[in-house]
Amino acid sequence: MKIGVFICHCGSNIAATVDVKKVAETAGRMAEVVYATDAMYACSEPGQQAIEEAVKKYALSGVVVASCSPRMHEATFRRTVERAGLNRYMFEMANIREHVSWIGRDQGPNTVKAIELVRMAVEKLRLNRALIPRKLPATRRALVIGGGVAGIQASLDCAEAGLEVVLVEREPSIGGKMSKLDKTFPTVDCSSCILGPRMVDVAQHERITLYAYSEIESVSGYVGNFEVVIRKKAAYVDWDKCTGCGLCIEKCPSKKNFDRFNEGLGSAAAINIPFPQAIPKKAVIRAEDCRQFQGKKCGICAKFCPTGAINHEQQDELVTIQVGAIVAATGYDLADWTVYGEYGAGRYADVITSLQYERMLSASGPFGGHIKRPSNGEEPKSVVFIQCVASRDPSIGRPYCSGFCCMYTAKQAIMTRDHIPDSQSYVFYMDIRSPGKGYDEFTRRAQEEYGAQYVRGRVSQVYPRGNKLVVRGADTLLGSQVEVEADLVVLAVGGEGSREAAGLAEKLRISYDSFGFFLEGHPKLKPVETNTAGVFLAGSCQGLKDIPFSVSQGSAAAAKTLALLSRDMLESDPQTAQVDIKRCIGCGKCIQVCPFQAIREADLRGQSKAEVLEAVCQGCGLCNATCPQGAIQLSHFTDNQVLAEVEALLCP
Amino acid sequence: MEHVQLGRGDTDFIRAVETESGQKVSRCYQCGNCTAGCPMSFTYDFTVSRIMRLIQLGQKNTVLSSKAVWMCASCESCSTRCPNHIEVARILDVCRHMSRRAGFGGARNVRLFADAFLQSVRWHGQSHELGLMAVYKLLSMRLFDDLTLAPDMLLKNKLPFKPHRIKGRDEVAGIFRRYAQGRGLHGGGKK
Amino acid sequence: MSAKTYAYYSGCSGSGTSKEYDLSTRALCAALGITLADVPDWSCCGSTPAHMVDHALSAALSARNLAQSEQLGLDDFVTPCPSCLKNTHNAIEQMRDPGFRKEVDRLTMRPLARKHRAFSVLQLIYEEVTPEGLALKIKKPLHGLKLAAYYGCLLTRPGRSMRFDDEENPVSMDRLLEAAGAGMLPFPLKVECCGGSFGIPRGDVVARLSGRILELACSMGADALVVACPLCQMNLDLRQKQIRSAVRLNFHLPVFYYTQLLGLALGLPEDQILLDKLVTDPKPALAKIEIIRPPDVPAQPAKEVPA
Amino acid sequence: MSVSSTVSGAAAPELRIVGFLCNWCSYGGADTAGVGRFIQPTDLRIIRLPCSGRTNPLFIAKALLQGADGVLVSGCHPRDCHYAEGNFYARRRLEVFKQLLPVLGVDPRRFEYTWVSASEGQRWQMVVSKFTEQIHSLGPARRLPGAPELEWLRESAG
Amino acid sequence: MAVQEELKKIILGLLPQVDCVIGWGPGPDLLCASPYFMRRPEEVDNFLAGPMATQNTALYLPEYKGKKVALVVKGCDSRSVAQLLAEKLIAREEVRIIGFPCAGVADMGKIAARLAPHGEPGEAEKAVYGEKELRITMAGRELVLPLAEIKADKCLRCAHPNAVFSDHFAGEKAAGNDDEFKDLAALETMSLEDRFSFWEKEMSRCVRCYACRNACPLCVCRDHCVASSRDPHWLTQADGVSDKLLFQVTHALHLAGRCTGCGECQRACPAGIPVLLLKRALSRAVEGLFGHSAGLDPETRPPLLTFQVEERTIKEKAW
Repeated sequence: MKIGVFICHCGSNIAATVDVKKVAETAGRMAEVVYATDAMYACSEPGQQAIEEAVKKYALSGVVVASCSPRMHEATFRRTVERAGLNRYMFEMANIREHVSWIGRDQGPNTVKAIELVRMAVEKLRLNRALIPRKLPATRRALVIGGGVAGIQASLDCAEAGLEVVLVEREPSIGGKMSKLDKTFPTVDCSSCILGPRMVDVAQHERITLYAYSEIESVSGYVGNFEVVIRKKAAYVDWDKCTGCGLCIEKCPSKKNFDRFNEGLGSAAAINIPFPQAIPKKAVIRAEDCRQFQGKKCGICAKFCPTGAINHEQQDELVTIQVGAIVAATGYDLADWTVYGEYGAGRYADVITSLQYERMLSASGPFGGHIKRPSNGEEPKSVVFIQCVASRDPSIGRPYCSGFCCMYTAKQAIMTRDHIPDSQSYVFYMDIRSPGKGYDEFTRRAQEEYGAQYVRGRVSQVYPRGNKLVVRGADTLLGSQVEVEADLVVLAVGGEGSREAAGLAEKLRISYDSFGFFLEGHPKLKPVETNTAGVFLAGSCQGLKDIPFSVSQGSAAAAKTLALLSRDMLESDPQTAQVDIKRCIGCGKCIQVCPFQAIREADLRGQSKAEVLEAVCQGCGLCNATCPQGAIQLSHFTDNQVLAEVEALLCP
Repeated sequence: MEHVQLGRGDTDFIRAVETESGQKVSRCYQCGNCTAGCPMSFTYDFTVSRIMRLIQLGQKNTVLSSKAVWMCASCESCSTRCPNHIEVARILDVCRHMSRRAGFGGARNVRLFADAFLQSVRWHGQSHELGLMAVYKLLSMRLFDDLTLAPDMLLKNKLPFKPHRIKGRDEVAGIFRRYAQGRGLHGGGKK
Repeated sequence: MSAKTYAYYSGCSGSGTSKEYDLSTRALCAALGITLADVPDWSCCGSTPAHMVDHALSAALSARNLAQSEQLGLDDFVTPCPSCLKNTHNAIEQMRDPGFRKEVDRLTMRPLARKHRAFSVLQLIYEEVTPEGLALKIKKPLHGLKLAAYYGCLLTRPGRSMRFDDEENPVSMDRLLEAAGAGMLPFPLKVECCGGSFGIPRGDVVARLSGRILELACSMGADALVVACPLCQMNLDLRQKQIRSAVRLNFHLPVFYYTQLLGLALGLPEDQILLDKLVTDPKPALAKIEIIRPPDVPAQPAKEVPA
Repeated sequence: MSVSSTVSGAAAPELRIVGFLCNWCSYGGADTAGVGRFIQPTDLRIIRLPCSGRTNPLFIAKALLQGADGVLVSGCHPRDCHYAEGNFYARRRLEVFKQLLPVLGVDPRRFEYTWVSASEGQRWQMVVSKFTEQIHSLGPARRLPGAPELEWLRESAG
Repeated sequence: MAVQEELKKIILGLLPQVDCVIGWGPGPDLLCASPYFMRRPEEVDNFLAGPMATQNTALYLPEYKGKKVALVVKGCDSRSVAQLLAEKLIAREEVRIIGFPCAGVADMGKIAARLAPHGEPGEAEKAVYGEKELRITMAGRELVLPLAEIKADKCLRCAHPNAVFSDHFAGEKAAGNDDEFKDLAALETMSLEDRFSFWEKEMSRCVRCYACRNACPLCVCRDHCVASSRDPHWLTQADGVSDKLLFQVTHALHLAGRCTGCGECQRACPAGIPVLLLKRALSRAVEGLFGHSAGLDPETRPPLLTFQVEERTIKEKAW
């Protein structure tokens, strides 16, 4: 092997505390090194050109660059050596900036350390092998999970670009949280007026197949070739026949049920269409509310249905589809605010959540757009908003800022004065977080034009006195306790990942955090990708977001999906596990531990052997560390390559 | 209040409060929940959250000479509702210990009552309410407060005239003695 | 029900201002089959003043009582008084820190040998007897009586340390009294502070804080308050007259210990529950108890209670 | 005496500390520490692995029996593994391995494993500083016959 | 011996159903048996069971994969079988297990030491294992060795003298002892420094014959051992203690959570190196951390091939 070594000065970033020349000089004497030099900026265009020229001039078969972190520029230099005609894996990096020059002040030890890191890289490179990505065909169809605004956007963008899209929504209608909102900030335009047309587009698009009231049963396969089983939950209504006329709802005798869409304000019939603009506009029977299913004689809906769509015998149905990429857009749920005993833990009717307030404000909501106290139906004159409920509260395990509550609270304070001109709103806040176009101005308007009284401090207790609620808080700017008698208290409850997110993440094999949010591939550079190839994220399932941000992410995830499926064949990362068939004794330990089910048992002339599904293998190397005889090796990180690095340090 | 020189805060004081209370004061983000729920706030010169802020800035003298640290009733509202799980009441306790050790007056009557109470325990092993009241009244010169209660209490036979003296009162007195002796050696809480 | 014996610590007020609490607790426990053994020659826990002065001193005073309880060979230490409970509890918790324990041992010169647990008599009855078990033993149900249970600030808070009932909305006393037939009001100020030990040095504080509690209970139509803390009882009952004049409101609200009312419902005699020790006259409230007689039992002659 | 002392003069002689870091979290954490210029002792040499689950305890055994004075393994925090489960397996295997060391006569403090995320630059600085201090307090490890000596670097550093 | 005869009956009954029955038969000398493979009824006559039946019959099982075999097992042998089953290295339907109460096997080293003044074990003219003692006639003299004094160490601490599971069982179940890891405790009375020197000295005798590995019933790599492979290349061929000890650590780590403590590695070592100790250390660690003892349940997943999200027993370093 002929190795070339390039030691980067990185201007003075490295050269100030590492004797770069000496490192290069020493590297020149290392095994199989035929050329070693230093470079001012190895990653600059002349720097890369110099590497390319050296490869050709000295007929190098491998290159070591000692510069910054491989997490920074490994990809850059791999492309460089590839341009020079080498396989991109015939390249190693020694990190002498982040791990040497930036963390040590003395040139002496720094230089020794740099030399050793270069030696380790050289020793590893000597064992590197050319790796060639495998090509695999891809299904040009995308699955979008979740029909909120992010999922709708992703579906429409993909479909517009010519991709087949399957959209799965667990609720009877798409629309998500946005469909429950009355107005949107900071423009105060009507939520359903701007979302409605998009929902209709989904329903009418020839390339979008919508499975509403459905869930993901299982996911198998890998990027380009996922196989997904969808469970269509029994609606007990034949949707092909249902016209959405609503006669059944009118006639249903079981009317006093929990109204999910209206967040428990008002009540719903056992057979229901959640809201007038629902897509699809089809009825669903909730078995737990239906008299027929409770063993009572009923069947009134069936009797009145003009199309004979009611079917109490309907069963869940499983549908299997093939897709090439998956966008998860499962949104969020409100955190459990009933843990707050000091706010009544749900015991006081006039303490409600912000989402309930949205339904109250909505003209299509249970109160017809009138603000009323749930306890007695009176119009409240004094409304207290408490922000940061289940947000920024480590004591209940919700340390993060939910991000959108400051803005929707300002909107709700504005709407309150709009609905009830002689009302007074009080907003208890800790900080106002309003970094968005027109956002801060909006919170000012709430105060200046709509007279909302903002009080800087948390609320310690809410309790009833007479038919009022006493709210005891602090005004920390004033340095005093404050008390206000409220008719209605609205809690700006923060969000958390959808309660079903963890289960879905397990099926998709993507990571999630303790709050139920999916983990993106990189917090800055891969915000809509995951570490499972072919699975992308959009909207609040990755972390809480407002509408414009969710829509942007929907488009971003669509762009990623389109880029992935723009080719007929996909390349897979060749840094995967490889089985040495001769050495494998078929003990199956690797199969047991593989987190991705990327290894299976295969029969080789009557003997059982491990077989790696290269497209599924993510290259973690757990199997490699598990196999006692080392018959399964992770390419580019084989035992011998790691041992070479260890020995480079310990043995001359 | 004097203007505060930010760079001149007493960091030893911050550290001492943290070690003796076992709490991390930098966790306080000034939401004001402690203040909001504090039943004694109306008697304070600084609200609880301001005391926390003063500690964060190392304002030792202001904190230790404040009325607030003496008027806290240890009701635990602040600790219970602190979103950051800070045992605020314990921090106030610790400040009171420091205030006493450093010889700040604090709320005189509160301090005198505590002294009288402990004196009673020291003498008898148990607290003797009537004797305690007498001592407190002498110390505080508030001879006629609560006199209206006496008839009720006497009528209901709730105030034994003679203190109950336990057998182990020497042992209890020993605890106080060793405490007084060792006071220079330890900080009252965790070392 | 467990046949266990518990080390019982009545606390100083039990032999003075809250004699009725101590006696009714003992009588109630006996009637419910709970065996209490007095901690021999116990001393004061130091109450709030001790931990206002120093945590190690406070813990040492409690540790001495735990050491005394070891003479009984018992690990479970119960007390009716929340303030004593809090100090004992804190002592046990803080002594998990070896440095702190060493200092306490230096003060007491009696290192503890056993692993102690401390809890309130209320917790004991609630968890061991349970409201269901209690209901079976009720002889004179408290039907017709509308009560507000007031727990005080120390009994359940903070929840992460006291580990009993709900820290914001405790229900144990409510459930027990309901089992005894009383009607319980959803009293929102269950855990608000009454002013505690500030009664003597700062009567104004108590007037304001206890006043708010009395006022709300009255406005909700309570016949009486029920408490589990000697200090609360003293502030709310003994000082009620002072409070009335301070807040210029005219309420007469008897303040019972829950043990007295449960004792009454179990049919315990007056000399065991000592209702006459209450300063605010309880008779108008007690008169509201509707006597529902089983049809086949002839009515008892009224007026048994000696005046 | 190691070479670094001859180069740097005053500082304590460097000891041989090997780090096995997962690419996604801890290696990133070490990078973050570098970007933040969090000064650290220079003894540690980092080997980059994809995942802490790739760490065969035998890499550590090999290092410790053949001349390393200390070995540090660091991965993603439990639940945050890039590969979902790798660090869970690593935790068990590394803990079991650590308990073997005293039986071999190797001070178990010569090997530690921990979790550092890509954002925890300061934590990384703290871990490296404390671990290096720990190894220095234990001094150079005894070498077995057949294990290489450390004089060789003198030549290369010239 | 009644048990031996009962076992023979069971073996005879099973022979028609299986390809082979593995037990023990006459060995190289009178004191020690050899593994014995019975296929025909007449071979059953020479079957032996008792203190001389030291070898672990499970060693041969993986080779018989695909065939039906019956195995006579001591308690320790049965644990190896259970472990092989737990790892799905053999199929349950292919093995029949014949258990019996094991009273412990003899340690040839201990016997040799007792006989040393009189001669070599091979020179024994007659040897009879009784209930409590071994009677050896050598050079015309009868020597009586109490069994308790010549029993293998592993038998003195054996918790499972009976097969942990079996299809057939001969005789009455025997009582076991508690294993308190006293052997490790003894090692641990030494300082760390001395332990290091101890291994240095012990391993210097190693001749790299790999008899330890070959005797291990759970060493499933067999012909593919990393000790002799170039890719991966873990060990050099250099004759240094460090490579020799690294091999022992390798073997021990490969067995972590799997080793049943049958002790065949140590028995097989011609240099008398206490190689079992390292495996015992790992067994103790695994037992302490995960409450797992290998080879007790054919259904349990080995603890290092699984995990828990919260490991309550692992106390991580607090930095």
